Amino acid sequence: MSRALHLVQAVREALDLKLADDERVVLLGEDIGVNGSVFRATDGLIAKYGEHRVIDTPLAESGIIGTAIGLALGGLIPVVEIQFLAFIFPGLEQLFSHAARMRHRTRGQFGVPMVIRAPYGAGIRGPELHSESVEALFAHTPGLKVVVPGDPHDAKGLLISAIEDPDPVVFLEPTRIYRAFREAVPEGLYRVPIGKAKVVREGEDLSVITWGAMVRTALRAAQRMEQERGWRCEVVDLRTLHPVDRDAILASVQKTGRALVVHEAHRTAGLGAEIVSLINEEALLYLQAPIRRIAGYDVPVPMFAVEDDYLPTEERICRGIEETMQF
Amino acid sequence: MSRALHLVQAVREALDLKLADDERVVLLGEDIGVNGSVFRATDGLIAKYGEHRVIDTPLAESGIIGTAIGLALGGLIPVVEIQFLAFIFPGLEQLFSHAARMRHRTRGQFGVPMVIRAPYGAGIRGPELHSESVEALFAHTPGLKVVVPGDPHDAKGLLISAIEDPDPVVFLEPTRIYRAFREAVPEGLYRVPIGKAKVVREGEDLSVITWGAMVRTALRAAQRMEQERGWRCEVVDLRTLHPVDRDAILASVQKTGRALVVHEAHRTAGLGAEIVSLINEEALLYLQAPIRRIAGYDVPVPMFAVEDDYLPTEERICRGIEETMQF
Amino acid sequence: MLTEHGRAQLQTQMKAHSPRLYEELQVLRSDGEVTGPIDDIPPERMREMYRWMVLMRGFDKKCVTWQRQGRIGTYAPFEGQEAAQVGSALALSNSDWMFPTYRDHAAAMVHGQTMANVLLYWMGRMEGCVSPPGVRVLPPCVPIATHLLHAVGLAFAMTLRGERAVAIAYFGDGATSEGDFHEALNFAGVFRLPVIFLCQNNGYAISVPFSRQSASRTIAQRAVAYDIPGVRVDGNDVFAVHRAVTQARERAVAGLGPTLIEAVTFRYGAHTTADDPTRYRDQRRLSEEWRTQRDPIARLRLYLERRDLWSAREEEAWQAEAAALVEEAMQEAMAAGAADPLAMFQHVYADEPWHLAKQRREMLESRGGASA
Amino acid sequence: MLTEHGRAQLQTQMKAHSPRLYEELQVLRSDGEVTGPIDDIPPERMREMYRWMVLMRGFDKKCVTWQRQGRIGTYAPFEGQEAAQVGSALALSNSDWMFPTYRDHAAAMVHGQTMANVLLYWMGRMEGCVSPPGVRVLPPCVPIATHLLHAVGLAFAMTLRGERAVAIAYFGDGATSEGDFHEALNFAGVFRLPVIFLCQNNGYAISVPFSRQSASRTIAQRAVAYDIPGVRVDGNDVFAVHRAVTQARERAVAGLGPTLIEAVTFRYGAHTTADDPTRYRDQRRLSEEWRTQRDPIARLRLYLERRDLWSAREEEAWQAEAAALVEEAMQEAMAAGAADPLAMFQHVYADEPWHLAKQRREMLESRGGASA
Ligand SMILES: Cc1ncc(C[n+]2csc(CCOP(=O)(O)OP(=O)(O)O)c2C)c(N)n1
Ligand SMILES: Cc1ncc(C[n+]2csc(CCOP(=O)(O)OP(=O)(O)O)c2C)c(N)n1
Ligand SMILES: [Mg+2]
Ligand SMILES: [Mg+2]
Repeated sequence: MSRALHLVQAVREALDLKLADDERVVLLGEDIGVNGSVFRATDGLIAKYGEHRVIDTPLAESGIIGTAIGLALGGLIPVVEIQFLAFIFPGLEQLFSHAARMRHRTRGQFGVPMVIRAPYGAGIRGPELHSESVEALFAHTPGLKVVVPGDPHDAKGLLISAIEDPDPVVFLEPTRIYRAFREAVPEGLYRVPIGKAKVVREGEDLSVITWGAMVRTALRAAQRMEQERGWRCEVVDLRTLHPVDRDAILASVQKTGRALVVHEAHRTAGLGAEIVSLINEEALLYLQAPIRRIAGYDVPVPMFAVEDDYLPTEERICRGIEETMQF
Repeated sequence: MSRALHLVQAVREALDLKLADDERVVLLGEDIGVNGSVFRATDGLIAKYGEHRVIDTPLAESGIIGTAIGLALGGLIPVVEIQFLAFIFPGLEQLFSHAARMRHRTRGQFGVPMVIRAPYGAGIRGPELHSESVEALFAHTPGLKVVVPGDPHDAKGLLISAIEDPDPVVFLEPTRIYRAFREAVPEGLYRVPIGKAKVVREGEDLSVITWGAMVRTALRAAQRMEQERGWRCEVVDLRTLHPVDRDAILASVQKTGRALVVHEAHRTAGLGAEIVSLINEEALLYLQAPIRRIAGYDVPVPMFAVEDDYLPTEERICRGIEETMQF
Repeated sequence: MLTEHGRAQLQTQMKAHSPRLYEELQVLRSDGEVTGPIDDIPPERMREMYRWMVLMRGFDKKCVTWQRQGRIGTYAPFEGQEAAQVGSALALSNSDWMFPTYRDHAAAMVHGQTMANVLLYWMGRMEGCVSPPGVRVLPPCVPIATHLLHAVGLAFAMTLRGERAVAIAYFGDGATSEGDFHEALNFAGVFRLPVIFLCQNNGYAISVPFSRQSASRTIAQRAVAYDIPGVRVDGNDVFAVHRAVTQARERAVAGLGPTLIEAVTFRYGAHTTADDPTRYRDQRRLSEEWRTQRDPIARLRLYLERRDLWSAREEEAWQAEAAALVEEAMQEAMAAGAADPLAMFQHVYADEPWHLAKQRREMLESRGGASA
Repeated sequence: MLTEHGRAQLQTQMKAHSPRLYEELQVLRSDGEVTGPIDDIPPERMREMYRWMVLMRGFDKKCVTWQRQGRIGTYAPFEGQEAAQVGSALALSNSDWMFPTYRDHAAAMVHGQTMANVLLYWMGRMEGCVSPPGVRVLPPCVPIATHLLHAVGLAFAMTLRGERAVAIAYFGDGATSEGDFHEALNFAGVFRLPVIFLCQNNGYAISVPFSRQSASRTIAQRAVAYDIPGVRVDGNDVFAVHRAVTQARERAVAGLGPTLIEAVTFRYGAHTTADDPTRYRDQRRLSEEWRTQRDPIARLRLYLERRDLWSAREEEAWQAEAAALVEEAMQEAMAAGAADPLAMFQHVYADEPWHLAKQRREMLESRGGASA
């Protein structure tokens, strides 16, 4: 059985089911208890599982992540909510210096199974620092996994996988598509595997590699290019940003010979560069054109009056496709 | 007049000269006063300029960077020392959310002219977390500049430029070459421009693009390849990691048609990926082989018993050159 | 199990914390009666306080309406906290530097920020972060507690240069849980800097009540950890707030270092217009209680009225004036026209590097403009 | 200028902090005389304390020598701090979790970490981070103050599961300036967790003296900020430390929450073997003073001797035993053989992802091995 759910509802359902399924799972974060989190991702869970499973914490992100590490060392499975991604910055030391390194330095003696969920990305007219997209920071940190769902179905299945993963997973939830559309989501527990990309649109002419809220924008651009130009673009939703699904990326590019990477994070040293490099290293001879990156500009994410201009638009993606096709 | 100085002495001299030259310059950090900093980079400066110019702070990196932002807003030019690069993690929020964004959000009303110096990198048998190389984090942050000197001459000239720069500069000092060799360093104030790379070895067959302590390793590999194979590798010391010297990179690669990027940071989402992508985008047709990245492995920098195996070695660089030349 | 000795020792320790630290200083009672010295505030100043509070409340209410109408974006209201903000800001000198949060626009405007800029800010315009020439107000700080350190640094700069002024940082009760709060107070204490840490304890950090936020009964007592003075005042008592800040300022400019002030108050409304307070508190009852029993404006009116410093006619004029000023500010903000997307490429650095020039051209082209 | 009123108020406030909080609890004086109750420590326990301290000092001195000889890397000595570490660790139960820093290997070894592992750690070997099965000791924490939060989380986990044990975090005076210190104490207070925060105030954070580190006269008084008990003890008095930790532990397992303990002590030597203390303090004089007037081992010997619990012959035997154990540990560490570089690819994740498998093969090939 499945019902049409928003992405944020799918997230909530995954949390609900894992709280019921595994008593080691605890949630912690700011305003996740009685308030049900600012986006309602934990709505009703405190009533159902009590304040020992759904823990409202003081306002201190290093405190939250550090405490979660201790909880994990103590045999629990903490699922942390950071209210908006940029507010993870005060907790980066805990993440980089401890969560990511504990298993390695203790030679497997202590793992830190935990999930850090954070709403992220621009496009919802949020205040300053409510729209950042800094996934590259985590992908550059060995020991972390980075997951971004692009639709409600994957949100639920990936989050369940993340909670069951023995290693720390940074789970980024694109606010722009929290309630942008509904999709059929199966009831009950199911897993979408970490490390596997998904081809959301098949095509032979060009591969658009993207994730998160950009998947929808890329799909629209691909449709338009097919209508206007007859080019069939494949759209790959990466879903796991680290470690990436090398095989899926290479398979697509070897088929199409052309690629475009689309992400809303800043372009320079963004994750797009890693994907370009991977293709360069492993499939250079298949390439018929340079791989362009359509990304957020290298400016601080501006305040919301112009955030839509900061974000990659359908227009920009189409231009990128045209340039790549006509190279 | 110039004397042979170690890199760390060149750093100290730049600080000394700017303290004398501009009374707005103040240094702050842990153990930089009476102790002269753990690597002696500020040796004797408190005696010369007093504790109002050379400020020993409490042990709190967010405190240090946040205070420095306030000092800069108040018209001073703070030069912060972070004792080892990984200890900047607790201060990343101040750097990312404020230092990097202040000019932009206030539309130029408030700049934050400051320098954050940090010894970095592996190879000196340091304890855990004394050997990280996370320059990519800063390069991904609009509003920051990132500078890494590869030799004593540049260390002095670049640091002077950084202190005179109106924007926040992250200035990374490779500990491995702090005292590895001496080089002629001119007396007095001089500038090495930020944003300009340096060709440290000319060649026609392949471009090795690198920075910091890896410049020396790359040079040795290039020499060996010339001796053993007769290949002439050009070695480009990037010096500024953000914004990179696009023209220098492209000029070299357009000449050689082959490139290798060498850095000691982790490979995935490291800055090497950005350089590969830049070349891919702007000079793909010149390429005769994929650009390989010889980088630190994607593992937490291990403890020192095996750190030399973590770092790119002359051996690994030579293999990379061979594979690229024989592609 | 606790040993006998252990229990006794613990009790002594708990008592050792002076009750003084938990006392809430009050001058102006809710019924308009005065219970402490107020000689330092001349009558004209009191009327000024009143007018400012009336204006600020008018502004705040209007913003909530405008947000509903979609004329501005998500907005953080401060209704109920006017005394804390106006009373403190009026105790400052022009040479003092102010570091407000997203909820402190009343304080910012008293200190010289324009109403139009505040509106622009909430319209998602970067222009709203700018303050008029000579006005020492930093833009609203969003990441909690981080700006306390900026105030510390600015106070440090003034000290190093021999300027006699202070830096004041505004923040909430939730902010006292962040590490930066601790680091800031410690730095200010170690270097004896002229900083005023002004906490508006409105009892909630979004949904989290103070009892859950903090392990301490008060915020003022946290000053003990730094051997600096901590003061707890009735934050809805504009005289008490004004006096606490005046005294803290005196100490600061006299070189005696920082002060932590806890102003106990309450926000009548939601955390922001995106928040629904009924989810986490008995909003109607609490809000009504504070409004009717502890309102900062009402009590000052009672006081002024009894001393013939207030009249219904004046009130009407002031209310009208407030409405006009607020409307005018909106006109001014709207006059800024549509936001220019290309402006996002400005001021990333003092000079534009090659990659931004290139990206700027890309935007221009993708918008159908000519390459510049 | 400060008004009359302002000055008076300030003075009252400063006095309000109870002097009790600044008192240093002591049981065993430097001259070996006892000034407080010690009934809780049986004679055999006292001799055990002594033997541990002798062993630890022997280990520490040997490590400094080995570092000079290049047999181990940079090393952080704890000589002078034996009572704080041994006294506290002996007050714990096996079920308690310990979170040490880079200077707390004495505490770690008392709690069950092996000497060989400690040596491996300082030889730059990741194996040194592992503790024997069942031993609840985390690896040394390098980034200052971060592990206080891990202790909080572990205590939280125990509380949630109904386990009756504590988590203890060791840290230095410098650590109390970091934001994580504050966040940890606040969390522990809010959730009333069974955590012992054990600060060894050795007066210096590398070169920075405590007076410059902190705005407060003591560390214990910082407990006031969280309404939790704070205790200041003579950290070179093994009885006092033991008692403070025992009581804190009792409170914790009784569900009464965390305790902050400040153990005042001194490191005789350098911060690490890479440090030169003569640069920042009168090292010879200070070190001599503490050694001759406040040594933790000497005073316990005096006490034991007077009660016939010590003899020169036994001392000799213990010293010899210590030397042998330390030498044995080095043999054991050396038996680990050369470090395997390929091991760095293990345990990055529970399962090896494709990119690490590939990088591992690259390393193997570049070392001339066959691809695996
Ligand atoms: C570092 C950080 N974490 C989380 C947030 C999200 N957030 C915004 S306001 C707020 C509550 C602040 O409460 P308080 O300090 O009491 O101030 P108030 O809003 O009550 O004025 C939170 C959690 C943030 N802005 N910054
Ligand atoms: C976050 C962080 N900043 C800086 C350092 C470098 N560092 C190592 S030990 C030390 C001093 C610590 O002093 P204290 O807490 O008093 O402990 P002690 O060494 O005296 O035992 C410093 C600054 C670090 N390890 N971590
Ligand atoms: Mg509040
Ligand atoms: Mg110390």
